[in-house]
Amino acid sequence: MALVDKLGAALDSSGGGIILTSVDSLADWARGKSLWSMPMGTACCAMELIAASFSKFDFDRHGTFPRPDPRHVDVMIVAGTITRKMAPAVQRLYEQMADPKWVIAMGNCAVSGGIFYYDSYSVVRGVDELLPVDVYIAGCPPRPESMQDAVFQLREKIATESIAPGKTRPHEFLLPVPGASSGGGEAE
Amino acid sequence: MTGFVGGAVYGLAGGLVIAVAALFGVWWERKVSARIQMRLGPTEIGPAGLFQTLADTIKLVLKEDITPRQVDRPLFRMAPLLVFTPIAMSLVVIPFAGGWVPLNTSVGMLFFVAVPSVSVIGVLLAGFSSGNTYATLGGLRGAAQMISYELPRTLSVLAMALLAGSLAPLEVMNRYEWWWTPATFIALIVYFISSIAELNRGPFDIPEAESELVAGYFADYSGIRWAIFMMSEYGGLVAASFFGAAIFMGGAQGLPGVFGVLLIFAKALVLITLMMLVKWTFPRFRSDQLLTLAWKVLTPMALVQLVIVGVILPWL
Amino acid sequence: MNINELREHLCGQYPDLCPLFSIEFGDGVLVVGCDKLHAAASDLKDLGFDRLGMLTAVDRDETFEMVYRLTSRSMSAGIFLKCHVPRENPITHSLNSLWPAANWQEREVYDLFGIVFKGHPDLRRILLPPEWVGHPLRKDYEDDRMVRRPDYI
Amino acid sequence: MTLDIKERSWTTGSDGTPVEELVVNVGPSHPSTHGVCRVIAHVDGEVVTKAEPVIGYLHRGIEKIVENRTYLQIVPITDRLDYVGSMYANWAYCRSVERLAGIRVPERAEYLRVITCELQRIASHMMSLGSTGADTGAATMFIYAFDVRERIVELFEELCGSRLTYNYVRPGGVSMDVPEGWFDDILSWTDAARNSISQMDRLFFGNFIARGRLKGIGVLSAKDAVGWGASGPVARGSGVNWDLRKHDTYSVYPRFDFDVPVGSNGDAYDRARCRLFECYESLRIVEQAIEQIEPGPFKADGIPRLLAPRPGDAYDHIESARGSLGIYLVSDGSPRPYRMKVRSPAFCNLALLPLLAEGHTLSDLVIVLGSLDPVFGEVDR
Amino acid sequence: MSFDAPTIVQIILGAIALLSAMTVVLVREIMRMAIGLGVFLLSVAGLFLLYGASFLATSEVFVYVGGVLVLMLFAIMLVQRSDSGRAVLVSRHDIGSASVALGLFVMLTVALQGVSNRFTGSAPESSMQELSEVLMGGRLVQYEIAGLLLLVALVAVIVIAGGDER
Repeated sequence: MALVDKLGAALDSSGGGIILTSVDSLADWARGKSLWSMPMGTACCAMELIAASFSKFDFDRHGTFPRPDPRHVDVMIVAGTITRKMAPAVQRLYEQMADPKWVIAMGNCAVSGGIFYYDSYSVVRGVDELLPVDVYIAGCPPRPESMQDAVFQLREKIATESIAPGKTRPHEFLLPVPGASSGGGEAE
Repeated sequence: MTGFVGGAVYGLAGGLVIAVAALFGVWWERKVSARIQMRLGPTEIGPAGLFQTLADTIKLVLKEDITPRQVDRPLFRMAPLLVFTPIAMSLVVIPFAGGWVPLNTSVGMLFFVAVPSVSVIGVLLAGFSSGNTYATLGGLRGAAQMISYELPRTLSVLAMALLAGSLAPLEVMNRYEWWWTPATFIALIVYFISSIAELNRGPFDIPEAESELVAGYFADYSGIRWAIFMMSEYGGLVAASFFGAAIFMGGAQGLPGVFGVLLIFAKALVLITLMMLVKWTFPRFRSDQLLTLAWKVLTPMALVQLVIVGVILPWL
Repeated sequence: MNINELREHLCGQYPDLCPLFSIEFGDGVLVVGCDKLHAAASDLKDLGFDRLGMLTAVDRDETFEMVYRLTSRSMSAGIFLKCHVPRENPITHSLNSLWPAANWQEREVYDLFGIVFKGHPDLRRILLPPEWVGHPLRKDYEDDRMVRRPDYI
Repeated sequence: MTLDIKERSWTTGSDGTPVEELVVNVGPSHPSTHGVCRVIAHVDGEVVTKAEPVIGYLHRGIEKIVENRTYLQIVPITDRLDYVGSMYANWAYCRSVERLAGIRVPERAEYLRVITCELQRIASHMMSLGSTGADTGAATMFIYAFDVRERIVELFEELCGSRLTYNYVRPGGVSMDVPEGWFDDILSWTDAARNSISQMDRLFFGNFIARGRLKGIGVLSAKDAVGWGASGPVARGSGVNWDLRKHDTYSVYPRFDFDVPVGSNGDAYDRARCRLFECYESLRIVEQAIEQIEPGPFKADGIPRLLAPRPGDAYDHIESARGSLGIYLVSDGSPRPYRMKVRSPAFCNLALLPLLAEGHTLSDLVIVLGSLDPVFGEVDR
Repeated sequence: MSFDAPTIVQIILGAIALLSAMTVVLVREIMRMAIGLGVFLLSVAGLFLLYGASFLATSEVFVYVGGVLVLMLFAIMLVQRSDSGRAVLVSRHDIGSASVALGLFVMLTVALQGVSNRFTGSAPESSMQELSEVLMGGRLVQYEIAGLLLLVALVAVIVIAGGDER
């Protein structure tokens, strides 16, 4: 358990509601605005992922820049087909990331296996068989703009999180999200 | 006891200065590199994305601090501090304004080149204790590099000491005359290159070579410990630039008070920006090319500069 | 060099290979017995086919058809060399000594078809993990994890 | 092979004494493996004594999948083979199908194929040159190269609506004619492209550090290049003058005036320079093709939706950005191919890695791998 | 003796020096031993600084910590093997070395008995100046000869070490 979780638990149990709320909003602001990504680019989508952080699309504007080291990043972007041979490596890299961590499944292959869903003996049908995925982007491959949208969606998801374990925060979503009520309180 | 309290206050203030300088430095680096690469860089938070690095820092502080199982725990935890502390200490001898320096010692220049060399131990320890092949290689490369570049760096500073007849940075700055810069231009170049190498920045970022060793000696650090490594890199950048501005370029000399501070700041900013331009333009050296450069090019250059100064000196 | 010139050239140099030569889809095909494959390949190499372009196998029910595509830079021509390996005991000779290019391609055929190459220096699985069971490009390969596509065409 | 390897091992040195060596695992997810390659490098100090590439991390079983697809349905799957240059696999596959089914392609379609594929060659080489820069630590070079690539990608998007997986070349022709003004767009861009490429040339290859990093690294002799089946810029960098467009010519290539850049030393520098000069040649071809192209049908008439060629096998190859890309198709008379084999140039080129990397430092291993320019969609299939 | 700031610092630094010296002697793990040595050298440098010998302190940091110790660490890292655990130092000469150290300590204490009273607590500020005047002035010849000797030794070491290669 990370130190910050302990702090969150202590604040939560001591009833320091106001302090917890302000720490939470600071934490969510910082986490949402500085989503460093681990480009887990395996196939075609990796090309669009590269394009996303270069001149024309420039993800650095949103504070998202790629770092190859899993220890330094917040979000793993799985871009491309994951095969059975690759799966242990992906899982290990995910485990090496420091909490809090998120996963974006980019492209149909990472979402479901895509064009290789049928008849393939070696493709993992969706990276969610291996990791908890936060945002899915469809497309084969998705355009860099969809990646941008995924970062914004992830920010909204982060805005509902609290540093106290098991708590969520109220958040007004830009678009209706199924299953996510805007009320705060205990997560189920 | 007042000296003590003053020291403590100065220490805290120095730490704060480094933190702020690092925040600004990272932001500036991201902006400069973005402009070189036809991008915008951070724009979203604050004016021109100025608070982007603040968000990054808060996030890093709040992140889980992983200590992997295979590491040597005490050494692993000690290493970032061993890198950071010497670099923070080296700030005390830099004259930030005309007539004022935090610690006015007669061996200030020697102090400045000697104390940061202790951070090599931190680099080696980080590489060793991580128990990871990338980190081990990065640590070894870093140590070899930093030891090699200490010599030309010291020699280049020595040329200025010889010219000014003093090892106290404040004295050197006060005695500065405009023709010193052209006369010691070689020393400035040697100092500039070897400072970049000493800080493990591109094109000398061999210990952390992203395309080879992923992140090198700090590959296994996360959260705040990694932030300390980054902070020492940018703190070192700031220290090296201010020292270079003060010693080789006259620093705050010529303008009184606050204007002097602004002057030295501007000169240091020029050096910092130059370092960033170099980093984002050049490819990385290979370790053997790096050592060749240190021993076969920079060291002889520094010696030539010493001879030049020695020839000039009797005419003064 | 067009295909008829190639045939004449081949027949002139190596009369014993001549009857095995045929033309399919505009390409020369030479079908030999697998025991003579190495010798035939060596002859063709001497003839000027200096590159082993492609090496693969096709599952033909009772046998595996080994297909070698040789190309010649000097003649600007290509030729197929084929032989049939029995399915029960799929062992054939490696061409690694003639062309090192066969090294990885034979490993791939071993991996996906299970054909063993005698004389190969390092015959291991290359594409699939070593603990994989079966050889997927065989027509009778079964895998529970494989979802067959619904047959709507 | 599991992910865990023993990090230290003992071998015998050249003088018979036991030498302890470090085993460095590079990949499968590593910033400079250009995908999901893994190299197990045995290093003595910094010098690589043995480098063993482990591939197959992107093996999706395409050759099995296509056995259950109709001939037309396979075209989009070939896009995913070489995802840096999707047009080539489209074209090579279509040529094989056309040979098998005896389809004649209209002239305009051939020209359109040449134009798109030559643009694709520039795009693909830009990726390769850029990553050569990134491998040596010059990230800015990568971004400049990608900027040129981005413009080509936009042109393709105008043409067929997709940025990466084009599905443009179809059996019998191409999927659609060019939009209005597309040729003018290209012609107004070519000069800017020449400028950008020569700017990159000066920025990167003019730099003494880059020369020092690339020259003499991974030297491949012409004999080895032929024997190991290397093709494309990897073979040409070693002085093997072998370009299918010129020497085993196909399509309308004989009508164009272009040169084949050939290196002499066979090191990483020559390979990269070959790629750079090929970009200029491709621009020349594109300009000539646009000059020569005439209106007409862009697709052969009377091609059934469900192709069922007569039984037999056919092989055809084209010069892709990575070398000779061949597709071997076996038909049994049904609407689905009985077997398809992709002769992938990157696979054959990558086999050279152990040979080339030995004796160089770990930093050079990355450069050698980059100079072979593997695309793992094609290597692993 | 009054407990003013310098005295407290002196005591603290002395304690650190003593503790780290004991670490060097008692710890069996070679890496931690080297770190202990580093801390010892740094605290001694701190003591020098406290007594006003700033040049000596800086030189100590420069030469011993930045140079010698780093080379030691370098060597340790190169020979260290992970499959046999961390490199551990085993000595069979504990008692012998302890007695030698004790003897040295007693000898130094006796020898320095008379000198310690002459300490004024701080060196003159211009210690740099005087040092350079001594080295570059009256004792220049001796200084140069010593330097030449060291150079010859260095060359000899290189020749001996690299002699049997090829």
